[in-house]
Amino acid sequence: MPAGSAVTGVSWGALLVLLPLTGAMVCFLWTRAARILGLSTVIAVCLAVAGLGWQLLQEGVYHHAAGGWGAPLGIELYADGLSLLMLIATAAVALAVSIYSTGYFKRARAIRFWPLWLILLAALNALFLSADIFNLYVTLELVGLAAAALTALGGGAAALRGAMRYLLASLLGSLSYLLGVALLYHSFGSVDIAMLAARMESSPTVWAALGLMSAGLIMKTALYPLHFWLPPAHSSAPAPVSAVLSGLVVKASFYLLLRLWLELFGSVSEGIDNMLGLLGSVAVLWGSVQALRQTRLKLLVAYSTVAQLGYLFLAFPLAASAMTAWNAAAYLVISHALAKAAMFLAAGNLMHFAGHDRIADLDRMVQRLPLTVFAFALAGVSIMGLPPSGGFIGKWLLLEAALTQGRWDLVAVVILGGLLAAGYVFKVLGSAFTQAAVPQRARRVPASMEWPALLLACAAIVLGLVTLPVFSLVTIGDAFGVDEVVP
Amino acid sequence: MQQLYLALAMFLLLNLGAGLWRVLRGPTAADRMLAAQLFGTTAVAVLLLLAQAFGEAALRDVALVFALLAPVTAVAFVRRLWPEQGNSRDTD
Amino acid sequence: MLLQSGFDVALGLGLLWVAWQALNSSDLFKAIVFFIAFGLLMALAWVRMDAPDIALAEAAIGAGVTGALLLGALARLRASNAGETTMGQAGNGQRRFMASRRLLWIPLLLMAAGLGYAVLSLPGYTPGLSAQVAANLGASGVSNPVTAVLLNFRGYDTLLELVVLLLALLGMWSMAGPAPPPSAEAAAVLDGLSRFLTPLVLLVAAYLLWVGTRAPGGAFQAGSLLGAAGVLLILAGWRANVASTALSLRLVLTAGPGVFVAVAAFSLLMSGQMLKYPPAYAGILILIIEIAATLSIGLTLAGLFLGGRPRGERKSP
Amino acid sequence: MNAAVLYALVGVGLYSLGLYALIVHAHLVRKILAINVMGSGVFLVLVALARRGGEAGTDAVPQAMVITGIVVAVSATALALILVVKLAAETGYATLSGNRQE
Repeated sequence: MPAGSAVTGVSWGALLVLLPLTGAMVCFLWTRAARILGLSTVIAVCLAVAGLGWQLLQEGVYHHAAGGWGAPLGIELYADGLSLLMLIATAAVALAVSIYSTGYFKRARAIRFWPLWLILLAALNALFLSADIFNLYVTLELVGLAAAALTALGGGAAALRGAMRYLLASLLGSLSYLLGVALLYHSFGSVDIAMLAARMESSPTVWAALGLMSAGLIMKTALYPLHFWLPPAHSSAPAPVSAVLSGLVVKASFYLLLRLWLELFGSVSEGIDNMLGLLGSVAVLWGSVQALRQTRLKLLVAYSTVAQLGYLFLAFPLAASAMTAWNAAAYLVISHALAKAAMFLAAGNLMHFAGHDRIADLDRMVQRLPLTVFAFALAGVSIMGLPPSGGFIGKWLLLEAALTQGRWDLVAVVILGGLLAAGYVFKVLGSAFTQAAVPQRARRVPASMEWPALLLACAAIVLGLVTLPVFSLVTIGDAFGVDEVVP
Repeated sequence: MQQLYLALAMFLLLNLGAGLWRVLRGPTAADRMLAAQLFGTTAVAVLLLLAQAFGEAALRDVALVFALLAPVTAVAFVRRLWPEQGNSRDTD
Repeated sequence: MLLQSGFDVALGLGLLWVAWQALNSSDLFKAIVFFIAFGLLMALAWVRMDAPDIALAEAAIGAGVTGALLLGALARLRASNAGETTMGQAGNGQRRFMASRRLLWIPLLLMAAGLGYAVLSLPGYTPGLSAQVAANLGASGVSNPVTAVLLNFRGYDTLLELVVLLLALLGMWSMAGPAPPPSAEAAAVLDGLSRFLTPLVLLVAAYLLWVGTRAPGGAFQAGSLLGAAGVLLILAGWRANVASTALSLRLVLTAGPGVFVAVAAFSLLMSGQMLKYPPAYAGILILIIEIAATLSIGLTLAGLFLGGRPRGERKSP
Repeated sequence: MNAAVLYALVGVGLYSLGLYALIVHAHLVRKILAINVMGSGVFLVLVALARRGGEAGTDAVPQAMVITGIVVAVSATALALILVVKLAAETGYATLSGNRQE
């Protein structure tokens, strides 16, 4: 038996859920070894993602009928290129965050962190792999509760308040989504995405479901004006948790929105896409301006997330040149995941080192923590959209789609958003180079906290150099439903 | 016969309204809690009547669960809230 | 027929009215009592919709655990002077802001009307999945269709849902610190009541678990009853003599999801599909999972009511 | 209009009432009650609509989904309540805006 078939014979997708769940429970049971067990679980998950990738390249899309029943009675797991891309980004961020956490969380907090974090990882993987809209509801709740619990891990009034706000927003979002699921189930008698897509036809009930599900997911993705919960939650959580929240958790609901839009509602949603584009534009400009006005580093980075999430929604009104627009969205999702996680980890290092995150008082950080500042700068390059980063490719594709359709308003938004991003990134870097008025105490930052940030930032840059493999990956299973030639 | 059971259930449902009135008016927390307890008892009766009317045995299990668990909230009230506010009038 | 419609209309209006009171009563305690009453009416509504399984779950969780959770939280809020409504604390500006938000009912009424229209305009009756459930019930290992869906056809959902429950407890432990100390010694009546009631509740839980394979009932209902028994014992001042780190406690907490994951992994290994049971063993596998799940659910719910990590050193009668 | 549609409409009503209360009230326990009422409304829609074909149409799938949903709701409620309790112990307020330090 050749090595290839041994790899493709395993059901990697199911393992991607079961492995971290097992890891979480084992960490909970055997607290003394939580750190090493947790880290090994994450490494195992990375290997499983590699296995799934190999499987997809060999055999095309992945199907798994949980329970052996298959749709519509049972739950189907499904992975195509788009899911794989999300899983890879998740695994990459998860690995970096896990290594970072070994240094960041000390004993008592580490015991609490690892089980929660592994459950969150399992929930994210389950979400990216599910093809069943009710099962997706359960994974959404799992993601939301785990993320809220992790946010509160920091302790203190700000973190508790941020976690509470996030929990309420998240529950509201999932309940709206569930009401939509109820309407769809009773319209078409199934909760399997593929079956629903085949039976989909426009009706008032379907519009209501579309509105409810989109509104719920938009709330969870924090698109302006439903972003109010994001800055407090993302800025008050512990650094590795912030990285996961901004890098992955908001992307999960965006991914789901994209899936539903592409497969279910694409045919019935005339006109709404322009509204999403408008909200996205406002989010880009407003979020960037807010970021520019912040005096706290973590709040700045959190508002930057609000702005960058806005870019994702610019793809919707440009869907006429589908391949370019959706590729742009996919590229922005993963490059932002890597870059923003790197930024939050770097911010966490600066905070750990100086004991505060006031931007103006970042006392000559570039000499004291060169690796961290370099990581922040590299991540900033991708956030700004400068070549050769992943962010550059995403924004370039957006510009290209906007230009071919003559959408000058969106062109202006993309360019202006980039300039504003440059403004807030340089605001931080500028302070990092100058001497602060007050000399400060400093704490050593272990290498296990500096390198993950740098490697993630490098990955965000390298993403700009491997465009063709990424594009060919996304075409597996034809998630975007178009046969255009890759640009 | 079914009609009779249903009529009785309907009557008890309206009785619940009377209990709700007591919850609404109070005036003390203990009044409200006791009304809610009475409420539980009535619900048990409604469930038993419906079980009889529709020949659905499982409803008796539901009634059983209600009857068994009714004390739990009452005890929670007495043990956790009574000492400070049981007799005092609420801010209405 | 007329009587049935009358019953339904009265119940529906009652639900809306009680919900309104639960949400808008000026006094928080009153709101919670109305919410408990709301759970009761919901159980009656489930009965009217031929869903005795849900009625059981609603009765067990709503009457037992949720009410106790809310009252317990209210007591702790009062202890930190935060149990009142905010109106008293809010300044004038805050009040004006609230008043402007009350205009919100206009768009919400429009939304409700739109949703109502969507419900009314549903394209003709779709049979759903009842036919598939009936056709495959024989191979599922149980004869109660709801249990078959929960533990066989859509067992993956249930697996994740047990993880949600565990997650809630983990989240609570991670932020709450040790549980508040037990209140004063229970009076003789309460002590007697808990001694008398607990075995009964346990017995009914066992019955519901056993009957769940062929009639309404099952792991969730039984687990919620166990949880309610735990709540009662906690209220009576009873504490298990375990440190929060006790392995046996954590083993029981993870038993449900743990056994489920183990079955999933084993079936993945044997048949290549997770949670695919061989028909001959489906019944026994479901029973094993249900027993483990019942224990976990019960202990988790009781733990959630405890409001913190169990204390290790305290000893009680 | 048959009973199924009636209960579905009640479910929509509960969802809307809950949403109103969730936005209007500042006290976090009220917000949690609101979320629970909204959830009950959604569950009601999910199960009630399965019966609009008449007495014959008992569909076990939405019923199982609702049982899953109830357990999820209880977990979320418990987690939210402990957050409120901790927040009140920390700040003295059970609201998101109330604030003593800043």
